[in-house]
Amino acid sequence: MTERVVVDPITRIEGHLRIEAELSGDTIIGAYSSGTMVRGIETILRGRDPRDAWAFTQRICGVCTLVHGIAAVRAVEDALGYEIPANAQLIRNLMIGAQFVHDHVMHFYHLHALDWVDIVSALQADPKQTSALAQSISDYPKSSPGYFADVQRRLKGFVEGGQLGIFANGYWGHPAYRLPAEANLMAVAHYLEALAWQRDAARLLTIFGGKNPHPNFVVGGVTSPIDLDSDSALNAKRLAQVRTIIDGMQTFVDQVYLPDTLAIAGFYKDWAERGEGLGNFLCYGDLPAGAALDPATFLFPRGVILDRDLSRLHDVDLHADDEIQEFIAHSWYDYSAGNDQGLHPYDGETNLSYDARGGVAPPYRQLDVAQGYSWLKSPRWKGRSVEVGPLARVLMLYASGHEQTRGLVDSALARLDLPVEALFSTLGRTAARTLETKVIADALDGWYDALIGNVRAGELATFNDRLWEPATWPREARGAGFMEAPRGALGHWIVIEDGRIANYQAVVPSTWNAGPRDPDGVPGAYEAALQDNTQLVDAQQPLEILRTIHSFDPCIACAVHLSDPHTGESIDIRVT
Amino acid sequence: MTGGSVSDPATMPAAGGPDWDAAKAILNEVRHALRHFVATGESTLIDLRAQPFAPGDLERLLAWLGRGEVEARVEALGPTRVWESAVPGVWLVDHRDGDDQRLTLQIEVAEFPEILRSPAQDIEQAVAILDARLGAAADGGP
Amino acid sequence: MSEPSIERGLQALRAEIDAPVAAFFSSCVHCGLCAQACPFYLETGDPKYTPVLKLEPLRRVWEREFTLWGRIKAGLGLSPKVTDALLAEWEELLYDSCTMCGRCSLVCPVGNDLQYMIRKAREGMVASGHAPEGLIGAAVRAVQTGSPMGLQWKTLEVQIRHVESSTGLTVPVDVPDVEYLVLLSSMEIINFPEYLEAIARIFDHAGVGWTLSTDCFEATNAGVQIGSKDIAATLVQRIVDAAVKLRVKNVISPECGHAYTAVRWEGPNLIGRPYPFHVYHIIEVLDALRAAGRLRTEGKETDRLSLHDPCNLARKSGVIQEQRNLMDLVAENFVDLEEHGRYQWCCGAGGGVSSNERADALRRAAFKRKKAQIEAVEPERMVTMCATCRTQLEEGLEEFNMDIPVVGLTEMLAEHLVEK
Amino acid sequence: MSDPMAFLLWVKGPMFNWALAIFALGTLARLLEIFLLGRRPNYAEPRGGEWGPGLRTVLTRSVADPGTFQRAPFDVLVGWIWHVGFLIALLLFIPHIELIQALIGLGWPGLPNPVVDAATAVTLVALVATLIHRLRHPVKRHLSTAEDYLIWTVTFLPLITGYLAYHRLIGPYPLALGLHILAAEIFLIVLPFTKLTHIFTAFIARWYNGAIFGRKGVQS
Amino acid sequence: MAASKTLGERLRERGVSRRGFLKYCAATASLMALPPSMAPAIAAALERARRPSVIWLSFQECTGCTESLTRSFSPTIEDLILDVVSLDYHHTLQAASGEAAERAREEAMRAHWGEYLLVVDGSLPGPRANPGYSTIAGISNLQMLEEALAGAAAVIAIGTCAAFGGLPQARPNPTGAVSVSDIVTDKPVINVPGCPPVPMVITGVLAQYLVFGQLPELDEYRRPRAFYGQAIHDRCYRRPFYDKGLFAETFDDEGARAGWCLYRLGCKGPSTYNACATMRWNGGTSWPVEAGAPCLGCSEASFWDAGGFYRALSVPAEIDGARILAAGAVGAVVGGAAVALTRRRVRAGEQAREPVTVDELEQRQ
Repeated sequence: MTERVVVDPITRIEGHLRIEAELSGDTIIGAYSSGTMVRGIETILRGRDPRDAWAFTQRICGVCTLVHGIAAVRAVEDALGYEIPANAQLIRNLMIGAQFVHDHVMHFYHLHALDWVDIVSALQADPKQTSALAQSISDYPKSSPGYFADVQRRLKGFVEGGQLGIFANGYWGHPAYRLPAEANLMAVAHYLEALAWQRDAARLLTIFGGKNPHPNFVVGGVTSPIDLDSDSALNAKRLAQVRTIIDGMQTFVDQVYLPDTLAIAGFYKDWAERGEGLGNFLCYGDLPAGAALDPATFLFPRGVILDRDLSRLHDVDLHADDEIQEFIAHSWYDYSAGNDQGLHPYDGETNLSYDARGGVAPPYRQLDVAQGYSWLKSPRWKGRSVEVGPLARVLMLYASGHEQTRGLVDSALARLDLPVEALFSTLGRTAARTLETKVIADALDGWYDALIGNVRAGELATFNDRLWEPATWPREARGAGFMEAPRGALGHWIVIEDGRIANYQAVVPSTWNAGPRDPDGVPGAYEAALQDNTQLVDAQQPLEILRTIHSFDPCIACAVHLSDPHTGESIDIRVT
Repeated sequence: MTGGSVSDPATMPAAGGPDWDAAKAILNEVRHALRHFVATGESTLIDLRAQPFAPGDLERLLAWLGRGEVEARVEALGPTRVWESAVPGVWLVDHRDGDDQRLTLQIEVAEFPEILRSPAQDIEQAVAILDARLGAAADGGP
Repeated sequence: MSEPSIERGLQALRAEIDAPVAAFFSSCVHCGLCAQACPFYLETGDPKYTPVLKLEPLRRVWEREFTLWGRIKAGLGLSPKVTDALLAEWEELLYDSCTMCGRCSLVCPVGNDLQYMIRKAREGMVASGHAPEGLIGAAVRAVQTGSPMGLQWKTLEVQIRHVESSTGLTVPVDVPDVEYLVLLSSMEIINFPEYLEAIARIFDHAGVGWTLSTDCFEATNAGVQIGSKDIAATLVQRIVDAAVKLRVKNVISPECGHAYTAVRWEGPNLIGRPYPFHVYHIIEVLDALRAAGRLRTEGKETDRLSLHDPCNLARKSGVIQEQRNLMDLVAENFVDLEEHGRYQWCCGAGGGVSSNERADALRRAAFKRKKAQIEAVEPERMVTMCATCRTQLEEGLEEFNMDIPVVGLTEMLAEHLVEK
Repeated sequence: MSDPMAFLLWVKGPMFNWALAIFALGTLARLLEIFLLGRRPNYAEPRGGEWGPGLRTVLTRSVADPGTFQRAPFDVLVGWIWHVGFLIALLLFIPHIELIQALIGLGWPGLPNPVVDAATAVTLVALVATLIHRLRHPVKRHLSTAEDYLIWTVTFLPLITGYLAYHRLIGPYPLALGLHILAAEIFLIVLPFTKLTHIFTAFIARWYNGAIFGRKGVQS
Repeated sequence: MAASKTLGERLRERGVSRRGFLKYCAATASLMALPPSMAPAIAAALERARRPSVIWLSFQECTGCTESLTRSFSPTIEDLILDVVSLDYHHTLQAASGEAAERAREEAMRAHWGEYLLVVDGSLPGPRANPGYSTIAGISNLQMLEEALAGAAAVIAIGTCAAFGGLPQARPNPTGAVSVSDIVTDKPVINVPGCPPVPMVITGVLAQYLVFGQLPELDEYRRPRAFYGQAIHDRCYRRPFYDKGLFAETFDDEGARAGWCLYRLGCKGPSTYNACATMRWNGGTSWPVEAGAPCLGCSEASFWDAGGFYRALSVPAEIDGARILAAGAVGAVVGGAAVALTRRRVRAGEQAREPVTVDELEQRQ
């Protein structure tokens, strides 16, 4: 006799995710991940100017707010063979890096921390001891007893006010919360601290892209020109501001994020043994050293790890027909050539088919998991279900011998007294996110210095107008734009005909991770991870499900595909 | 323009040119406010955050207004810095939050800025506060 | 043979419409500037004499029948028809108040050649029976007698004798294979017999071989004036026949404006083929002789002279500098009117107006423009080279009691020839 | 259509295509209507050419002869002023150049906006003066038909709406801009079916005029 | 319930001085784009203001609006959720998940029936669309919105998707997405468009509701005039270059570096009503035009379908060359046909024309 536990909405994520888990006793034996919202962006993109695509795709997600913009301009640039100036690539690297740091910190404190930190417990903490704890793990200056007492007073006033707001109905007091009150108070303080910090960190994207969320990009380079003599361009003052922001990021990562992660992890070492799932990992690689998008120069290497085998890295070809494919066996879509086959994204289709493919009419209690149960597709690499994201990247870095990563991983494992296999877990995933943040935060220096070096040398170009006009394009072109997004490997595939988008497909990190089962019944990464050694202390308060799911940092709006106007499902309602 | 005591014209940014247009409008507003103040004694507040400044415009405006003799710092929900410009009666009030992020930047045309005035309700309680402190001092015994 | 009728008129109008007409009507924006070029409007102040308005019948036919949009409008009843009443009303506008001087064609800002279209519009008027009596009479006489004034060869013969006796020269008649066939106009023969004498003396002086033809001496063309290409063609054919018969190289049009444009520009098209000879106005011939040094003159007129350019000669045929060259040869106190050459003002008599008694009042009114021009320059005598213009000038100046005699240029030239 | 933005998108989108299509259709039809009528052969011995004088007249007829200028200085001056002003606003305003470039791929430098703005203002005044003149001058009043007032209106509307939109005197801007574009579209639609065709045919007419006169050796 | 404490009381409890409170009010006035002289009125109102319950529903959205909210410098997100409002339901920020989250929503609705502020981001599949296109806890967006609406005092539609339909509604609107205003008929709606809205505009609107307890003055799109009263173009520091006719032609030419107007690069500033040019983004750091990016027009309805982002505003949305060419061809055919008829008429006229003879004339005479 199995019991079905439904968690919907999964909160503190981007988008609309539903998890249905089958319990045998207190153990999860089957899990189903469902994206429950669809918009149809790929369909909307058809027929439009490829140069505009970034703005549309960027609105796939406002959290990892730049990744789809970058992937889209890269897809167009790949299709056209469009080279961009070295400065533009460096600025994009800085923006990507800043996005990583910003996104990972926010994920940790604002989306993930409440799975590990009991806010209410913080009220019982002694600010002096909290101060001592904070000072023992970091040099961060905001660590006085008075500081923590202030935070506690504010929290107390808030809780006593009776309106708990966003903290209402948390699983406070759940036995799975194991932090002492002082650590909880420190984490609450840093929750608030990180909210303030992220506002500053976000400014880097604003300087280069005009706003955050949703900064601006342009095919062929970046929008912001460099001119030290101009008030209106990237000048010395602006560049100094960038330096200050990078310093602020690095300080916070070194003195708050990294120490907090290790400190909290120390109380949850049992989570190093559960939540692994697939054991297959995929990276497209990213962050080139030069002007060209050359995988040989990437900070994050490209490759696939299968079955935990770090000794063998498989290469990835984004253009090959038989490598990356998407399946819809359990998705609410139709493929014109049959619903059991996989399609390479160049040939991808997204025909909405909710009712016919097993969608249950709302309001519903339970999905029909035997049929379609998600708006997500199931991407596969050479037929394999793989995990993407920070853990995949850190494993790639580790496996390919990246020195800093090896040092970070080894010292963290040593500090926690855990074997290297501990990486393949919920805890490993969360720790990997922190470690790669440190790698990227430090790498910002190199890109910044290279940019300054170019400017000093009088190399100012930020945009290449050679292929700007669609009249200069071939009649037909196709390209793949890829990047490592904070949540993992992201690819956009574009087919251009007569200067217009003929087909557009995005295969995003959360589709890899959160996708439903494929035609062979092989689960996606979420599903596999939940099925891996997860026991629920209290089925009414499935905190454990949240921990593992949040360790992936879900971004569901990203993951959901779009519809095709050729199907009968398409509805055009316009109210004016 | 606004009077004789502004900074040395040689160091002033050149008037004219598109970058300067927004600042010129502000200076005009300040001039009206000053006249109004002289005529009626009513003060005026101008919120500089709502102006469409070009990059560098604000700096130029502040440089143009210059520094007078008075500066003050108020600690209330983060620092507020107050200084008189080189034009008497024209004050700059820079409200910042605890992270030293600017909340507003105002020009206040007045004898002195409102934020420096002790709140009347606080003064009402002043004697009580002083008594309490005296009492504390007596208890503790210096 | 049917009666003249509205239907025949419309058919005639349809036959006249071509690309220029369509371009012209498409372009008119009713700016009214053509009125400022028309002596009839300027001197009467009546806006109905605005030139482009005189074309309304032709315009309606074009719009209703030659534009898709107009056909739609006509189908919807939004485009008025051309009726017999309309044509009757327009008879005065097309004949009495227009000398086809072409000045409006030269000032229209959009480039409409209004005179070109007036000429075409008159075809429809004739065919529908709306031509003025005076012009009909002239046309009938011209066809039936060879002269619009009914003049006979024998009358001319008397003139010839007179010239021969007074000059001692022989006037060649029906001499074949000479250089020039000289044509005359009836009005010259009657009013200005000096002309023939002048020609005889000059050609003798210059040693030019010429002849008159007993088959055809009349150069004028009442068919062109009334606006009937059939009649005009008949008259032109007579000239061509005479010239061919005598095998002359050139035909000389006399001191008459419309005769020249009729023979020179319309003639070949009326008969549908090019001429086997050239056509010159007498002034052109004289200037060519001057240029060749074949005219030797002595003495110059000393009084203040001015010049009236006939519209047909100057504006409509480009003969402008020639007469000035000749004036310079024989006059030392020559002064041009302010607007002259292609911008000269019409005397008010051309285009058949002088043959149309009904139009007398308008003709005299239109002359006031010329009068004002002459007054501005204050000449002692006027010189011209068109019998119609000369008659109009003489009558008009007399009417206004202006003591300014009018002389023909050819005669004046003849008087200054060096005696052999 | 109560939504100004939807209105703007409509006039910028489908309506623009329709207007342009009707304009192209109408104008081509009109031009063919004219050209294919042809001319009859001319057998008279020419004294001058046709092409040269024709093209010359296309240009020279833009300038009034001195006598006409003296007799009708208002017509000449004001006519010039608003034609030139209209062309400046139409062809030298940067946003219009962008539009033309997008349509036909040809662009050229524009004028600073204040210059275009001043030209537009002068043009508006000149057009109003033209209308008053038309209503008061005996010849023009006599000549004028409803069509003349219609084309005055469709000429005036794009200018006034453009002026109001530029100065943001009516709001919201999408409405103002939409009205301006709509006015321009009405102009385009009306053009082939009214005497606004003179924008094209005047040059044809001038050429014929110059050619007819030129053949006779007269410079017209 | 202690929830009834006013903001003035809460601030004083936190040790905020009267002077600090005055400063807070000055900042609040600035935030709401009100004249600084309004500060005393704001102070008086804030003394009485209570934390309103806010229920925030996220439908077909990207979380960009929430992310934007977190970037607000004044009031900060911390101040907002701790002091200004009681954010009782918000997917991205709330601790609770699943059933517990839904319970929080239901409890808040019950406790504050008729008083809570309903905030929506994202569009939603309309009444005629398949409800399965977007569900939360198995409930369709439409049903959830309608239930929440019943007890709401007012609705704030945050972001262009909620306000105008936004990206999901872009051609061809595959999911039948509609805006909040399309559904709400009997409740006040404030639209706060932008993709996303300027952070401080979101908090400013919430603060305004808190301070004055009523809706701000709205324009015809139900946008607060204080923030959407002027077009980007009218407040743009690059406007003088537009007026001088100085334009950047590409993203890295002399003009781009000198900060010339971006009109030719497709800037939609003239038709876009938003506060970017004055409030700017991320604590006044910059804004798109300052970063060399033409304004996309993201706070306007239908901006996704308003033509290419790099097409100048004056350029038609979609030039249908084929249609125009076809029309031209039809024109040629029609013209040709008309002419063929006409020419026949001319020839017929020539043939039908009867020569006029003198005899006829004479008869008439």
